[in-house]
Amino acid sequence: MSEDDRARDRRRAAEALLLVTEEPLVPELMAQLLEIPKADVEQLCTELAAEYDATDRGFQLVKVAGGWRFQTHPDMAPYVERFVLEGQSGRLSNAALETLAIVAYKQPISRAQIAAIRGVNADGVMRTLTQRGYVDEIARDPGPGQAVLYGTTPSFLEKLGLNDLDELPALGDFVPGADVFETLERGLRPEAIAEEQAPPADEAEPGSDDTDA
Amino acid sequence: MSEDDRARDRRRAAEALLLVTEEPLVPELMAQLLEIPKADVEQLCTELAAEYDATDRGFQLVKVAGGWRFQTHPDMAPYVERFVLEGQSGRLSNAALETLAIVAYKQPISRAQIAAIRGVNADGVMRTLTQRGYVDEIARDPGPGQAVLYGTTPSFLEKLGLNDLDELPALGDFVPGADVFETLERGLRPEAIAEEQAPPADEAEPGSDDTDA
Amino acid sequence: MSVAVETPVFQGPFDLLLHLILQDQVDLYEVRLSDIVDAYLGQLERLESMDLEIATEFLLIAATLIELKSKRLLPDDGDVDLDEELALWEERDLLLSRLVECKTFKDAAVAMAGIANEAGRSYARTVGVEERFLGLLPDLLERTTPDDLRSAFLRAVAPKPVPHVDIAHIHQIRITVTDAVAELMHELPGRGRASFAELTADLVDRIEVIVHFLAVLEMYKQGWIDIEMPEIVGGLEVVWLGDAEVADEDLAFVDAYDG
Repeated sequence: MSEDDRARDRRRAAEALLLVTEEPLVPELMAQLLEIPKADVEQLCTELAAEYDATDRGFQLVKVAGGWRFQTHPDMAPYVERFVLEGQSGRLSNAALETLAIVAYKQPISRAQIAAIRGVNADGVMRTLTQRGYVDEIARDPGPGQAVLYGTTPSFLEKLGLNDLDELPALGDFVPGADVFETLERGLRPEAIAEEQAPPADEAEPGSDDTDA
Repeated sequence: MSEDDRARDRRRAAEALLLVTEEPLVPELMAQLLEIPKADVEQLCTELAAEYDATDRGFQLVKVAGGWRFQTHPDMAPYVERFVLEGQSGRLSNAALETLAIVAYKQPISRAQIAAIRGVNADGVMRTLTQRGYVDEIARDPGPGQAVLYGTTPSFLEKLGLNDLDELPALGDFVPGADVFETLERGLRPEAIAEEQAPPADEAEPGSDDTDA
Repeated sequence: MSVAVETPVFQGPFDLLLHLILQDQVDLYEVRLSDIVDAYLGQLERLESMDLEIATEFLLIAATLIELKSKRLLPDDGDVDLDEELALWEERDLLLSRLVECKTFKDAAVAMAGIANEAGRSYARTVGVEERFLGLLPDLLERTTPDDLRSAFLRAVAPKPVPHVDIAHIHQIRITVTDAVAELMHELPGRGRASFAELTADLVDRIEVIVHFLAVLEMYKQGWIDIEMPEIVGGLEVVWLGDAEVADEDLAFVDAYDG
């Protein structure tokens, strides 16, 4: 068998495996099944993805949560949504999203810490997120209380279509600008009465970015 | 939009739909979703199938049971077999086990009721359990919706080493929350048959329904 | 100053504070309790299903604001304790940093929702293997015992720690502080005096009682009633002061009270 034939066979085998996997197919398993080095798996999949892209397929091969999977092309969403009914059921409430953001950026984190940031008890929301499989217990606080510490799961990455947590935008990007600081500060100052209106200063010079501690 | 663009769009939409369909996609439905005549669907799919063939893909588009679906190329069967044998964890996920337990203790039960108890859509898990032969449709809700009701199979009992459902471990004095009972009751009580009692009595029938505090 | 009570999202104390402070550019100390209550009630009517968490959040907001505002109402006796003053500033700094942190995550959540929405336009293939391979699948129940199944069931139906309290009926509450004042103005002249417990005896919802309590405070402030507490740990007695002819129009400003 020529080298070309072997390459073609590997490509075909990869396509077959990707077709039947129910979860993103991790490179380790693919490497083992195809009997090639892991690095070659990455190259093979990257090439396949590019090929589907170049030939305008209605599906894509993408790396999500550490593995490769077939998914429909976002352009085709209107057609697929008509067909797949579950589209909207996966929506999260604002409270859930905010809590999820806190967990995503501050993991590992305890419920008490989350509650301290949100200002309200987070137990109900955390339960929803756990049931949905977006967060999970990932450790125990070594301190006296041994509080359960939470983190995000691979399902969370899948939900966001991300391969890795690194792909989340930096938290520093969201730290409010000086204008917001000032408005907030003024709002909390008893003697600051209406005499002075907040000038809507223009776009945020990023304030201090030390809130991602 | 040129005729070519429209044709390309239809092809892409067809690929997207075929990628996510669980059952072979019947031409009638495809025609409706793509807004083209049924005859065009057949032509489109035939062309697509030929294209995959010509480009040596590891998957095929085939017509099965009156509908079209993607499946792995027969040449790639050895790889898929190894994937099935080596790739799976060999253990039910927690979500699947919980769903199976709900069916076991509360049968006959509809998907909607299961989803209401678990708080998440149970369709994917139910499909797995059905495929594995652990649960099956056992009846229809006599109410207006005619919902399919599920129960466990003889093979399930066998796997667990039980002769009869009576041998399931007693739930003891555990009393499920009132919300669970309400869910079950509401689901099984389409206005028409208000008398209908919930699932076959089990040891857990609560003495008190006052657990919602 | 008019505060828009239209709060598109009502998510908790910081949310509300942020909203009022940022969007309406309102001094926290001028936030009117009646607006909070009205916004809350309005929100309840809009929500399709209520969450106990939101209800508790409201109580927390109300309590916080009442505390802040009551501090402000207390007579200023001139000699301010420096420690107290410092503590107050510290408290403010703390609140400020929490507001900033809260806003940071709120914005991060919005960005995340955008990412999730974009990702939601793609649907993963989860069809699995074809039937001809199913026979090869290992038996997933091999290591599962009947007791595992029992535990799984108990786990699945365990009363959810968020108590499922049916508060659907709150949707029907349409009472505002003004309504409550109007009601009490109708009720009290005939009675002369009544305990707060009596006045609220037929109210079903705690929130209605809260609204009535706010109404009593308002009426006290307006000088229409007196409030007595015969026993230290007893209930409140509300005494009508008899200046009976307060026309309905006069009530229009009640909602705008800045107490």
